[in-house]
Amino acid sequence: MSLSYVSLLDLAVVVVMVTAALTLWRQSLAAAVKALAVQGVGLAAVAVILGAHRHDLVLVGVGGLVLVIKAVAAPWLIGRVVAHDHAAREASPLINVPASLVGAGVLTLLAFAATRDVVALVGTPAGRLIPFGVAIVLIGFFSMVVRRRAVSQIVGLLTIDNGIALTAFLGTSGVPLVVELGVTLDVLLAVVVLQVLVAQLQRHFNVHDLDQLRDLHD
Amino acid sequence: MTILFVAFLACAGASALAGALMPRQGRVLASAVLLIGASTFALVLAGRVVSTGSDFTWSRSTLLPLGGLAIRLSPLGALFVILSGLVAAASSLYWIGYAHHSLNARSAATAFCLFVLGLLAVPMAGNVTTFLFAWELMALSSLALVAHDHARRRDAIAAARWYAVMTQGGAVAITFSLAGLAAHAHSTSFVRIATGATSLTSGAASTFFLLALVGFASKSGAVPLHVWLPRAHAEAPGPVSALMSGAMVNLGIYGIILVGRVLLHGGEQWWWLVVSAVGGVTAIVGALYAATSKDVKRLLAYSTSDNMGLVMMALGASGLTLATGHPAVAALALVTALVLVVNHSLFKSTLFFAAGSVHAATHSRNMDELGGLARVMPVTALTFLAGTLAVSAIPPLNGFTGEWLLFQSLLHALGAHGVAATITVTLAVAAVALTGGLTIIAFVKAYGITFLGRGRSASALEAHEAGPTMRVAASLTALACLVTGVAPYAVIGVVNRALDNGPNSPVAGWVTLRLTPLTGALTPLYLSAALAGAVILVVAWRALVTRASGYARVATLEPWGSGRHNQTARMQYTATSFGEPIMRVFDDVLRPDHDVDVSHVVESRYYLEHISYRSANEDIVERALYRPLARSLDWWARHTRAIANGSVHRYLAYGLVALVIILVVVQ
Amino acid sequence: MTFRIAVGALRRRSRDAETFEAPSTPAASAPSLHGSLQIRHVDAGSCNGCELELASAFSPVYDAERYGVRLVASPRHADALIVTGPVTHNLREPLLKTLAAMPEPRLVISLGDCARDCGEFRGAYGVAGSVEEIVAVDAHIAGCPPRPSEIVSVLRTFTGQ
Amino acid sequence: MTPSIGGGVASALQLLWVLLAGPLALGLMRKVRSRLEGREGASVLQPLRDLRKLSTKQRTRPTDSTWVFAAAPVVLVASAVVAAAFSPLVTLSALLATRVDFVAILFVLLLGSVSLLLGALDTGTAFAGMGASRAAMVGAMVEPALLVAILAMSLGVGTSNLSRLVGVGVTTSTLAGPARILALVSFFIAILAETGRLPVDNPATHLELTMIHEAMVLEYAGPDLALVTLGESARLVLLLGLFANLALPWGIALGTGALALVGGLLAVSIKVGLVAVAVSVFEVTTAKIRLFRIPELLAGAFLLGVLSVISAVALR
Amino acid sequence: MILAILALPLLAGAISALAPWRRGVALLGVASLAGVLVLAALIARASLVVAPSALGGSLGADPLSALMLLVIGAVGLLAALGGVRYLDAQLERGACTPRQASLYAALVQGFIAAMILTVLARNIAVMWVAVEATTVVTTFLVGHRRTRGALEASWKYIIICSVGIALAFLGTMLLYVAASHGHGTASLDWATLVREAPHLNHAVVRLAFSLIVLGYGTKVGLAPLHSWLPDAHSQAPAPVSALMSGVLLSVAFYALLRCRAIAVAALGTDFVRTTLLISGLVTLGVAVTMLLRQSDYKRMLAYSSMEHMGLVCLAAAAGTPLALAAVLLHVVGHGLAKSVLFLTAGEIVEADGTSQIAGVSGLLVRRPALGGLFAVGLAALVGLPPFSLFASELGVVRALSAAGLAWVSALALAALALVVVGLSAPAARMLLGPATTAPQRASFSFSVPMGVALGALALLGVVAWPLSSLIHAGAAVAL
Repeated sequence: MSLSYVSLLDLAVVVVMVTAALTLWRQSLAAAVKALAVQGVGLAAVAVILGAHRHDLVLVGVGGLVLVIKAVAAPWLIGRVVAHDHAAREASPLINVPASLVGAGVLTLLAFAATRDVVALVGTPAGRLIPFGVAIVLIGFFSMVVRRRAVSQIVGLLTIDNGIALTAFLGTSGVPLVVELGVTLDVLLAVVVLQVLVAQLQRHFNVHDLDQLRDLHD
Repeated sequence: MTILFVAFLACAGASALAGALMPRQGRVLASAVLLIGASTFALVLAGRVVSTGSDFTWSRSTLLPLGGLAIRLSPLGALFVILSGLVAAASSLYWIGYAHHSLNARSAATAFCLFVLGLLAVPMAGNVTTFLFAWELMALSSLALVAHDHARRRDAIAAARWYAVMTQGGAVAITFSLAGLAAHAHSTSFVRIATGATSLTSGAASTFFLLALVGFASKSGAVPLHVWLPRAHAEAPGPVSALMSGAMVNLGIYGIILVGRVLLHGGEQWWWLVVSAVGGVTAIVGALYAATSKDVKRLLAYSTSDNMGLVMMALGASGLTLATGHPAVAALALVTALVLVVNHSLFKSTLFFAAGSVHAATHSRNMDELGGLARVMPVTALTFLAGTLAVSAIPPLNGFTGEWLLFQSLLHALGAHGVAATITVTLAVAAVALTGGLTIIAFVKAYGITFLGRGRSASALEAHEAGPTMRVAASLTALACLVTGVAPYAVIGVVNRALDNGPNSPVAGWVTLRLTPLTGALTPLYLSAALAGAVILVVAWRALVTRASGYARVATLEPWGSGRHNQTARMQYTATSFGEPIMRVFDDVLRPDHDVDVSHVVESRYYLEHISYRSANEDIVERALYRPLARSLDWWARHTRAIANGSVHRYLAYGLVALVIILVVVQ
Repeated sequence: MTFRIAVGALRRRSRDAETFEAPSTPAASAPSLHGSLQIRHVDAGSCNGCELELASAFSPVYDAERYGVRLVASPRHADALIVTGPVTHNLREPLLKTLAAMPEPRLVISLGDCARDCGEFRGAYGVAGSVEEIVAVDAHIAGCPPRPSEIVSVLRTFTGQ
Repeated sequence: MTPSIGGGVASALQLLWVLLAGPLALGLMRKVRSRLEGREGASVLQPLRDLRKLSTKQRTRPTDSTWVFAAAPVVLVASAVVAAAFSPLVTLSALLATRVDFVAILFVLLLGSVSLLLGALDTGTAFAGMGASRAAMVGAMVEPALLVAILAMSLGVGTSNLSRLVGVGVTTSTLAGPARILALVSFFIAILAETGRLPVDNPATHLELTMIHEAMVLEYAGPDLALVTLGESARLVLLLGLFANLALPWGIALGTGALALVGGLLAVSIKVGLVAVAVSVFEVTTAKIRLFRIPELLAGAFLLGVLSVISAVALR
Repeated sequence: MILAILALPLLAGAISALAPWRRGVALLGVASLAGVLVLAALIARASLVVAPSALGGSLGADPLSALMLLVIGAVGLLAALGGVRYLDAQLERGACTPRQASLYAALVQGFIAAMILTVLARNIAVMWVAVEATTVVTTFLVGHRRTRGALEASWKYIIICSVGIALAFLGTMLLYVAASHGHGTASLDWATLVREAPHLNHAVVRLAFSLIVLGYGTKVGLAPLHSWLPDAHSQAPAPVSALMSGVLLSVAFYALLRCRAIAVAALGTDFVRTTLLISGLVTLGVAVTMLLRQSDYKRMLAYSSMEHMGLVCLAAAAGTPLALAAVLLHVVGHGLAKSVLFLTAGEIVEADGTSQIAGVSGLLVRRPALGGLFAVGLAALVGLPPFSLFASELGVVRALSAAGLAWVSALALAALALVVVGLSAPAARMLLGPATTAPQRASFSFSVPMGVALGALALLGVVAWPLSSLIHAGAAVAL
């Protein structure tokens, strides 16, 4: 039981990690959104597995909430934007894909190095996976820096958020529900707002590439 | 005494309110009368402090958040309150008349009242918070007044900018110094700071002193921090210039004494060498630019710098001799410094009153366009003449005693051993002397070109005498110059009390000033009487021979112009030409820009169509120091624009880099 | 070397006073000058012959200064105005102005024949007239040009030395 | 020391002496100059004759002048005689001798200079303005040299009181230290410049453009001109007298006895006469320097003063 | 009371959103903010005795929170008054539809509510949620004018702030991780955390606090994630800029202060001090640099906000009672001054049609009221008396010197001097000089409230009593 719990948990976390890497890897925006959906599923799985392991129904419920919001609602919202976009590709990121992936690797190593104390403090099988959460945060951040498309940045932002959620799930015995609800709601609202903004930018000002948005500067 | 203080505060506050709320009609009159009241209360309060020799204290912790309001008027501070009060009362009186020309708007009236309040409050402050509050209030309100003429004069805008930046820079230095001292003493009270300062390390004390010096000396117009002063004092409206030059600059000196002598107990020898050297350079630079200036108020402003330089030399000599163990000389030099301050206040406010009247009457400050005003503005001219003689240290006006005391101080300070001291003091004497000569050039020019001869422009010819209150204010201060010149002990006595010199005053005597225990004596009273007697005798002789000659009437003849056909007023020497020899002598220092533009007639090179001559005499310090500084700041600002180049990726990258650094470092 | 020249100069003397006429009694109208005469010179259009002689009169040889006469720069300082040459149109006004600029009592002395009757230049287009025709003259020194000694003797009549 | 009758007599004597000796010194100097130029020259008494004549003439004033123009000659003379009355010329015990010092005398004289400058500017003519401008410049350059020289002399004695400065040479024979000699040379150059003598200014020039001092007084006539001349000459003998007494104090009266006063009078007259002759000889052998070389000359005088101060401190 | 102050704007917001647009909706907003201000005053009074709380202690107002409520209420009221004018102008010009006007009114109320929740929340995660909510709510406000620039600013705003605030959440979660494995009960309650702090794992708290400084620092406007600030402030409608600059930054800083207290309790002062010093100094440096040669006056005001936040950050680094009292006084003063300045700047833009400094001149003559308000506001902003920013800046400097950080106070003072260098040119350019058009009076509905605000600011700088005890009590809480 415990072995399968650990391996299931490992599997779910690896899914989240790999999808995070995928968002950096694939140039197609549609693919990135799909990866995000899968990531949401993975995250939900982590919550459910942990909840089941700790007999914490609230956590299982949170998993469900995550599934709905992050695996379904958010990707759907972003997907709508992508669908309207004719050339939905990240054609030329600021740093090319191989270099980005190397960068992501370095950041992952950094995450492992940086979270040694946290891992040591937590000391549970789940806790040992915390570095992945931090790594995902870094990768998401990194993709926001190097990707030119608005949608890519939204994906990156959600990736960061997922990374933090992962860290929270793994590191604590469950965040209070009210907090979790609030956080999730915030994320959803943020995605809605971002989606509306992207739509407006595309429709009214024909802005697709974020580097077109450089009117405000000193 | 509390009642006096409260009455002072109430009057000052009421005057500001009157300025802010009253309708145009009677606004200035009400404000000015209330200000005169406030000044009077402050004067009486300060007078009682000086006469009793005990501090007046008043504090409220509920006022001024985080620091509390604390008033502690010491006899020394009281001397400065008296000065500020006298100048403020005279300026307010002057303002009533001046307001017919300008300076009558709501904002200006309020600022004027707040300025006076600040001037009177600074020397009353008993803790750091109160001091800086009053100091900055003074700066802010005077800034508003300097910018007063902005809609008409571009120079006023430049002046306001320079003033804003320099005064804030100075305030920052002072704040650092006082905050540091307060932190060391665990109290903002000056009394506690003075006790606590004995345990300061030499380095810390020196740092605090030098920074305070930067701030205070800048307020007093010390080179190289003076560049704002000739602009601001010149651009400010008449009564404000008088307040700035007659009262505000004094507070810089007060600050140096407060920090250097009261809070830090005299400190080290080299501090005062620095003060002396700065004073010497200031005096010479100020006098040079005064001598070559053609704007009468700018000239007066540079002369303010010059005089503050002399004060600093005396202060330096005092500190120097105190540190080397010659308390008698130190006491004499300190008295000298304060006497110089008092004298300067009196004659400089007179001069600025008169110059303000000229400006109001002719709308010009360019002496090249003035002339002959003594005939149309006789009272103003007479007051300016009194100021001229006083600032030139000519007996029987008050500047003479100051100069004499300064010479005595420096002479006796040479007794202080040490090569550095000897050289500094010798150079100081030379600086004093050179400054004296240049001052005479400057003021003979100022009076001669502006008031004597014939009018050089229509505005000068159409000028009218200033209003009655303006004349009275200028006459009162001019009279004060004469009285304190004939009976300098009126000033020295107060200074002695303010310094708590006790029975062994370094200089005393109503009829004859005697130095004790040093040797030296002067009797301005008898000298003045002798001069007056001699003048009467000579006039009588002239009247006698004139009667005997049979030509009772003085023939009024056209000025001798070598018989040329048409001799015009424009052929007179101008301010520019009057100062030209000095400009040439000091060419290497002043580095003026000359621009001669000659165009010939087509037919022959020997005939000229017209010649235009321009000369700009920009402050060398401004050019050599501040221009490059401004350029480098500008360079920095231009090359850092890329920080915010508009790219959201770059912005996010800043965060990522910071995050990575955190992850790497925080382990 | 300059000093040696100076010492040499000490031995030289001006021409003896006896070679000139003794001072005659001054003109009746002349004011008492107490032995002091300051002169302002105006060249109203002279050929410069008179100027040379006038300069000679103050040279070390004739040395009019020893009798209390001095040339001055400002008419305000002068007791007498010496005018040379016929008065040209251009200098008519300056002449009048110079005279007007002198304090009372003042003398006008015309020097040379041209000053009296315009001499060679009478009727020339640039000439306004003789000095007498322009201003009242108190004394005249004749000659074309007058000798320095004559100039000195006339001046001596005014200083009384 | 309270003002005494003897002191009063002495002061009156000194006052009259400068008024009389001034014109005579001018005459003497002109005489010497004439003789050196190979001329007979005017009588030594000629300046007195000039003054007498001027006093009988009309006064004039330029059209737009004010009272300043008329007051300037009066103040010039008054300042000179006041300075003379309280200086140690004939005796060390003149009125107020202990209460008036070198600096005070200097500034009293300055009153005269300034009033003359203002009087010049009041005429409204180009020449007078030019003269005032140049005179002011020279004055500004002279003052440092003068004051430093005074400082140097005062250092050795510990006071700037003139009677003490002169008296220290009489009572002790420690007169001619290097400091004092340097200071006196500096002082002498300053006097030449201050009184408008060659090589700084040519008092006999007729050309307005080369004038310094003369240009300022071009507008004065009659009694006013007499006052100007009187004042100028009084200043000259006062300064020469001070120089002479500082350099060679012997013969000056210590008290105010009649005999002592007569002796002092003779002594100072002889000394000033000698110095005046010396100045005159010097003037003949030198040319006027260009206006803008004057600062160099005075800077030299100033340097001597500084050297003097340093040697005074170093040798103390 | 606690619930009322939270419910009031929420209710007003709901009404605004649902009811059809009429002018009363905007006035409702004013009424709601006036209510908030009154309630805040009542809460402040109560908090000095016993901190009022609600919902079983999950919401509560200690003096620190109460002070922030006052700031929110005061600045909010000014902004609501400005909002009425803004919407009037927009509707009149046809630049926005009634629907958008309603949305604006509702979002402003939501914004206020979110900020109130931030300061009332006792749970630091809830506090975080509320801060994040302000971001989401204000995005549309920033982009309300729907110009390309406004949308660009909104985008940068939400992206950068979301990332930053996410990092703060990571930090908060790490704190929670540390708390979960400490000695006591795992809790996100602030008071509990402070109490338990000495037992927390140092390494984790260090990491957490660093992330929190970086994260909340984003919303405070601290470098390096500050770049949204000038863009958003310059593009947002003036009342929104006023709210954001006047209170949002301070509210975010309040969150930082709360976390600082935990970190100090856990780690002692050294690490916290270093972190905040670096942050504050870099921010000051950037702000001052960008203030020199600034060409847009709204951006100028924005950078000035950064400068003030940097200063406040340095004071927090000093962390003495005097320093924290100065921080709180400064927050109040800056809120008032900056909101007046932004609202005035909005009026200037409205009048002259440009936010370029070069495009405005002679304001003091042309529009004496506007120019005067702007001038006085700037004077207050650079820390001149009698305005309270003088007292607080002096307090900061004194506290830094007393904390042995004299070099920091020297740098801070140098920065303040340079700020004057930077501000003097635009001020002279815009305010001074001859008038190009005839003088115009400003409407009383604008100048009176602004004048009152500046008057209050001056009063605060002279008379300590209305806020003094609250400030000192608040400082004691934050210690």
